[in-house]
Amino acid sequence: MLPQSIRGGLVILALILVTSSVFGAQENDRGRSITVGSKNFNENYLLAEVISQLFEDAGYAVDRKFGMSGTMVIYQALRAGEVDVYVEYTGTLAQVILNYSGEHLLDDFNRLLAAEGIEALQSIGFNNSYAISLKRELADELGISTISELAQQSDIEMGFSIEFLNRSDGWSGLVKTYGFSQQPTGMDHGLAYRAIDEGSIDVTDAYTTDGDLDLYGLILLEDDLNFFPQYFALPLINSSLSPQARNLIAELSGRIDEQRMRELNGRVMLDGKSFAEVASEFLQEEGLVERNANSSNATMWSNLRRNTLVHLQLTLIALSLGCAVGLPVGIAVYRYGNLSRSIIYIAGLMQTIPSIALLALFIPLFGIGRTPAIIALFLYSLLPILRSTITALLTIDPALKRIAEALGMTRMQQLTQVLIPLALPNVLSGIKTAAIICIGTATLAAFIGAGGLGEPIVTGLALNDTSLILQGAIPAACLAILTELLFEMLERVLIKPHMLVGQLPT
Amino acid sequence: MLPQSIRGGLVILALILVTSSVFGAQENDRGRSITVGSKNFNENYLLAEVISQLFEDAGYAVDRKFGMSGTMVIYQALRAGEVDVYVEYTGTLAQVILNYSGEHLLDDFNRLLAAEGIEALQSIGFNNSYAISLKRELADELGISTISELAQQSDIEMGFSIEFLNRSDGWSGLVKTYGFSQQPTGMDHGLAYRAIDEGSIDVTDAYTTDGDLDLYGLILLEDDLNFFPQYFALPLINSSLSPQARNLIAELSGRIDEQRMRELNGRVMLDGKSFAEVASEFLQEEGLVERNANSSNATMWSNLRRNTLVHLQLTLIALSLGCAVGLPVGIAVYRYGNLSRSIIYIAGLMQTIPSIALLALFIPLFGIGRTPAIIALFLYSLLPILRSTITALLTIDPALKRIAEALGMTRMQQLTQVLIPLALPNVLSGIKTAAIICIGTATLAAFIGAGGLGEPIVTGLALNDTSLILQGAIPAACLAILTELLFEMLERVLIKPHMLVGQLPT
Amino acid sequence: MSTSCIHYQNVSKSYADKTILEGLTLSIPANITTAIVGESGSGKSTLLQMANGLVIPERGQVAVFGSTISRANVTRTRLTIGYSVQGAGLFPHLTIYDNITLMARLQKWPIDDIQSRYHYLLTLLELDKDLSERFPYSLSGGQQQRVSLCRAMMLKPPLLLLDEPFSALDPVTRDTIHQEFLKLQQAETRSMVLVTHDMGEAIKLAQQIIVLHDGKVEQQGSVAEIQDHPASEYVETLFRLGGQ
Amino acid sequence: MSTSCIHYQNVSKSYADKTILEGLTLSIPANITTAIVGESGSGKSTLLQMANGLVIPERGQVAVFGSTISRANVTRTRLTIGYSVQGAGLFPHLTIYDNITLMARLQKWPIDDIQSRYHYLLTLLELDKDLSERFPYSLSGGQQQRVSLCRAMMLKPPLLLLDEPFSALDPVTRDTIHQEFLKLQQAETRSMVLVTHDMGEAIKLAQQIIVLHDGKVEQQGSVAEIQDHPASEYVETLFRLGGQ
Ligand SMILES: Nc1ncnc2c1ncn2[C@@H]1O[C@H](COP(=O)(O)OP(=O)(O)OP(=O)(O)O)[C@@H](O)[C@H]1O
Ligand SMILES: Nc1ncnc2c1ncn2[C@@H]1O[C@H](COP(=O)(O)OP(=O)(O)OP(=O)(O)O)[C@@H](O)[C@H]1O
Ligand SMILES: [Mg+2]
Ligand SMILES: [Mg+2]
Repeated sequence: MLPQSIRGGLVILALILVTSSVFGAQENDRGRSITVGSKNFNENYLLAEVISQLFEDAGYAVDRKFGMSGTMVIYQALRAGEVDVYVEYTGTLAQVILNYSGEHLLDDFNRLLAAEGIEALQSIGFNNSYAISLKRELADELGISTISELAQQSDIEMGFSIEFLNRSDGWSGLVKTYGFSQQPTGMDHGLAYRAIDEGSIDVTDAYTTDGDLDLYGLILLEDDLNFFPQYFALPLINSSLSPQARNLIAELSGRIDEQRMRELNGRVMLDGKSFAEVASEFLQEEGLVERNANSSNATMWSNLRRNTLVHLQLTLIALSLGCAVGLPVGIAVYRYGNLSRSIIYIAGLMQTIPSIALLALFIPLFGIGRTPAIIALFLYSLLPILRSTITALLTIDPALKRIAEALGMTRMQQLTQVLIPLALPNVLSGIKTAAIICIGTATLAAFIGAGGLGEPIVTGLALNDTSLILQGAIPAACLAILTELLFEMLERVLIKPHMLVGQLPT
Repeated sequence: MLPQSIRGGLVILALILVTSSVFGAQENDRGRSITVGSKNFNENYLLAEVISQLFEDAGYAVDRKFGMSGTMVIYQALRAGEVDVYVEYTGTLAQVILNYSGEHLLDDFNRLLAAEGIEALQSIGFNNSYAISLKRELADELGISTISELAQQSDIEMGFSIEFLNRSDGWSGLVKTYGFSQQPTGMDHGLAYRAIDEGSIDVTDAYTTDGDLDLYGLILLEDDLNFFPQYFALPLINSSLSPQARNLIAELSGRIDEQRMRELNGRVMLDGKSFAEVASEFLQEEGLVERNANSSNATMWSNLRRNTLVHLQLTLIALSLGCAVGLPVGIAVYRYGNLSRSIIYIAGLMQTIPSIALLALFIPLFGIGRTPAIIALFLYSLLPILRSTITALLTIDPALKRIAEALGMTRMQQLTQVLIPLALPNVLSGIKTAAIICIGTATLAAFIGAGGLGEPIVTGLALNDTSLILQGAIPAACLAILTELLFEMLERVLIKPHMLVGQLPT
Repeated sequence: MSTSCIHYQNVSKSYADKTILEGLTLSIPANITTAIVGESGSGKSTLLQMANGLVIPERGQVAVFGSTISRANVTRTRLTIGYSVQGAGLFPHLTIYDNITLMARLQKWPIDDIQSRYHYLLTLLELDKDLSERFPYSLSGGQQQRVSLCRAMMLKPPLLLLDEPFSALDPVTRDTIHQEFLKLQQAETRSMVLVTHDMGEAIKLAQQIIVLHDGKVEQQGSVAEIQDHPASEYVETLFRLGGQ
Repeated sequence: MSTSCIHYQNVSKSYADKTILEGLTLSIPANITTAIVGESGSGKSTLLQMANGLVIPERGQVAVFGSTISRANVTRTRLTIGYSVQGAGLFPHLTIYDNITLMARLQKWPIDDIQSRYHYLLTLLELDKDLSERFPYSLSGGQQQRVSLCRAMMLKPPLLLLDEPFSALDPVTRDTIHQEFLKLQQAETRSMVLVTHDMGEAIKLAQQIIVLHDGKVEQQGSVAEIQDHPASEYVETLFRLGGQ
């Protein structure tokens, strides 16, 4: 697998850039359409997918804006109406968004949110807060089930995540509330479970809905002094949402307790299922949608279709532009020689700008979304088309060029009747190369919210979800092969077979 | 400028990926060579550059591994001997690295570090810790200069960064120590200064060495109860470093106080100077290196040369491989027709894999550094070469092919004497396109620590330092134009002018 | 000389160090057939290509039907000139039908006119209708040459420049076509310049003969004049060895 | 017939629906010059190209100097055959010198041998030494044709297949070269097959003549035989119209 740091970098890049599509102007007002947002961690992805499928089942068109980074980003998107609904946690809502320290009462929240045009709905049920976990056997052995009891144990090795150690609602508060005297070690959260498994520590911090608690045979101690703040999951919605839409979301209220959420998270983390699959399973198990064996597949296929169409659209428009500019400019360079040679240099320069940098540089000029993506792709397709056109024209048998002149053809007629048909094989070869480069580079367009097959790839890289990566990579590869075949057909139509043979038929 | 989120994404991607070059096996044992590391924020970059230039002035070859993300990453690199020296902060050293809560005494640190083969040197002088800042006029008006005095003020608007609000050594601790009663608002650190400037808040958190305090006319309040932990900057070195090297670094001990560091940071942040420039200015001002007007330029030029050479090397090797494989395979496909046509499809597939993904996918196979970069570039260069070779061979006048046969040439002779020379113009055009694509894509190689002109681009994107970006982009563009010119010369040598003319001379 | 179809006024042409034609002044009369004969490499093809602007003389001017060839009028002028190139030079990507009718179609001739002219030409040049849809590479040398001639004659140009048009034909086919051409000359007046190495052909088809030698016009005159009073030993040898 | 340089055994060749040759059996004697004459498009070039494996017959076999042509030996066989193609077919990227000497250099001839053979051939074919460094595009039609002939003769092949080698030459040059070829025939025995439309040339250079008509051999015999006893009306017409 990838070293952690690189994977991390890709994750963050992907999420942030995908996120940024929020800022792009996007038309989502087609009929009954709804935009569901999610934060960039598994549980939130899964809940957003559940809501999305619920809406899709009710006939809505759903625009998924998943994986936004940071509470403020997604909250602002909700305020701006770019997201219609997402799942927030009461603790975060109170501290980060509302800067409110009172009790977590829905009505109080809604009073504060009203001015923003936002509404919080009934909690989904579970409380995803910090917790203290240890092996079930150890708990049984020591006979403890609450944190207070743990604080009495002297011979206990504690290992906590750095974050937990540093937060005031983490270790320091815990010490004050429960009077711990043990010295904990700091370690990476991911490593802590393994450390517990190996026996090098006995106790660590956890979230109440961690999907892998069961895997490691861990139980959570009761927070008997109610120290940990509450993080109940609740949907935040745009106040303008229709009653039907609210009712749909309200179907979820109280449906998922910690145990159930742990189990659902586990299906994703441990069983390697996709969010779409688990969401669909959940909705069926709860009887919220018709049992339909293909529903998750259907979502996948519809995503696939949409992504592929967008990808095709990006590529086709860019390639058409590339041809529309590259071919005439190539012809002009051929005709007027060194005068316009600098054009090739410029096209070459464009090619040296790394695609990410180019896309990034375009943002101040063209914003985010399809336009800059298409412009970038167009620039990349230009050079192969331009150059192959020029060379192909230059290498045409000069005797034939002279005859075309001698017959009294105008320059335009020479071009259309003789030069272009004779240059066609080599020009097509350049366009083919440009097309394949476009298909490849278009996957990067997802970074600036242009969609396409890069979307699952980018998300897949972010979540380290190979099946998601393949959902982008395989269709992209198929597109490439299809393009080859298409061009072969085009060649067969446009070019007489004897013009393109290794050996003449004898 | 770029939207914050994208810029942030690029910064993080760049830094993390550049960082990862630490993991790559790199030979840095050429004579007196030293590797200087830095973390990914301005001050640390600047100090690392100061140390680098100090070494270079003393005749060392310096390998800069700048912009590593995260303390653990750079510390591990130091332990592994992949970095010889970097600047750490006592607070971080104690809490994050050593998990040590005693007093910050150099001897204590070194006792703990000894086992790791690491040594901490004397502090550079300044303490970069949290501080509370407000406008000088306001402070004068209220007549306060300590935090205790601030806590007495009731009519004060406080806005703190989210991180500060959440850290135990931030707001919560401050409240406990000083007994604040005011309610602060959370906001982005970058926005807080502007908010103060506009008067919407009065007080915010700051670092004692922030370069833009002066710009906003802010002063720092004295931490009279010594609440904030100390973050003195000190060089951490590999114990195996030679006495001369230690002495060089020791030159810095106590040289920079908070005021001086603020001012140096300001030169980078406010005056838009490069790290190299400011470092060189500083060393000259301190008389640590000979006054030399060109020294910063010299560094820039030597970096430029090195990066350009690496870039050229990557491109040349990849392109040579591309030719070495593409040309014979192209010939084989031409000869054996549909049998090997699938090879084009495969080459096309390679092209559809986004370059970042390809580079990332290569890490488990080929590790990090030049090898995977070259392989990726090679794969990208393959398609244009392959395809142009095939088409060029197919479009040769069949009459000439028959005559070559009729003369009794062997297949090899037909190739070398007739087919290749006649296909050359179009093949060269494909190789040219491949070369330009290589030069462009090679800038991405910096992401996996392969160096080249992508290095300043990536770092520049990360630091939002346009001059740095241009230090990569301009030479890359020049390389592209040079390549064009080179190929034109090559064409002139290899191809008779009458084989490549729009119009025959009459 | 009443009217001339091509008039060369003090024309010079050289390649690198080698002079091909120097200060040549020459009028080719209109409405008759003129044969240009002479040594291989003496500049016959060059002379023809000056008339349709493919070769531009370094000095001097060339006028076709009285108007001097310039960049501005060359394309228009070429439409009035049928040119059959030495070595056929058919467009490899076009069928025989398309090769022959290309210019007529570009000139937007009515399809019926194109068809009838096309079939007339095929018959005239003894070509099989089966060739229509084939491509040039599949034709024999003599067939290609005749297709090239059809292409030159398609637009019924008032001036025909034919560069060794029958060299690849067997005597029987060649004779048949000769007869047709003679009939054609009687039916319609047309200017024709014919480069040939076949002295018999020159005598049979042409009314005037120009003998080119060493970059100069060695002799110009009617067939009888040249046969009866060869101006030099070269002219005499040429016709003797040419079997006439 | 003592030895034959080419033997066609029951050879058939057709393109699509059109049969060019059917069940043709024919021996071309070695060590003499044989002329193949006949209508344009009758299959003369096809016949020549079967001898060097460029055209592969659907049925039947072709043997050169007694050994049947197969994929395995075709490249070797071709080295013993000098082939001059109808329409020159020079390599555009090579100079005249390189075009002519290419195969000798590939065969690693000593440079002195190459040089002397090269200059001998230039003289033989009345070509100027100045052409050496020029490229084919800059040569006149007749010059290109002669260069092609030089290339065919470079390796001193025991068998020469010449497809209308002199068609683009003026009578004077042609006659000079004819004389040289006749001298050559007396100096060294060599098998030569000559496709020509010039009956005078056939009679002058060849000892045997083959008349091809309608995909069949109309007559094969010595020059005298054919002139005195034409087997059919076609043969008679051919020679009459060919001026002989
Ligand atoms: N690829 C092909 N497809 C169809 N017909 C072909 C093809 N190649 C040759 N032919 C036909 O085969 C016949 C014989 O061609 P060939 O070139 O041998 O004639 P030739 O006797 O050399 O004629 P010429 O004197 O005109 O050179 C011609 O009628 C020609 O049209
Ligand atoms: N581009 C060129 N560079 C140098 N010499 C050239 C060029 N083009 C033509 N020539 C020379 O000009 C001369 C005249 O050529 P041209 O083709 O007019 O001869 P021609 O009389 O038609 O000969 P042929 O009967 O062989 O066709 C030839 O000697 C040829 O070598
Ligand atoms: Mg000529
Ligand atoms: Mg032939």
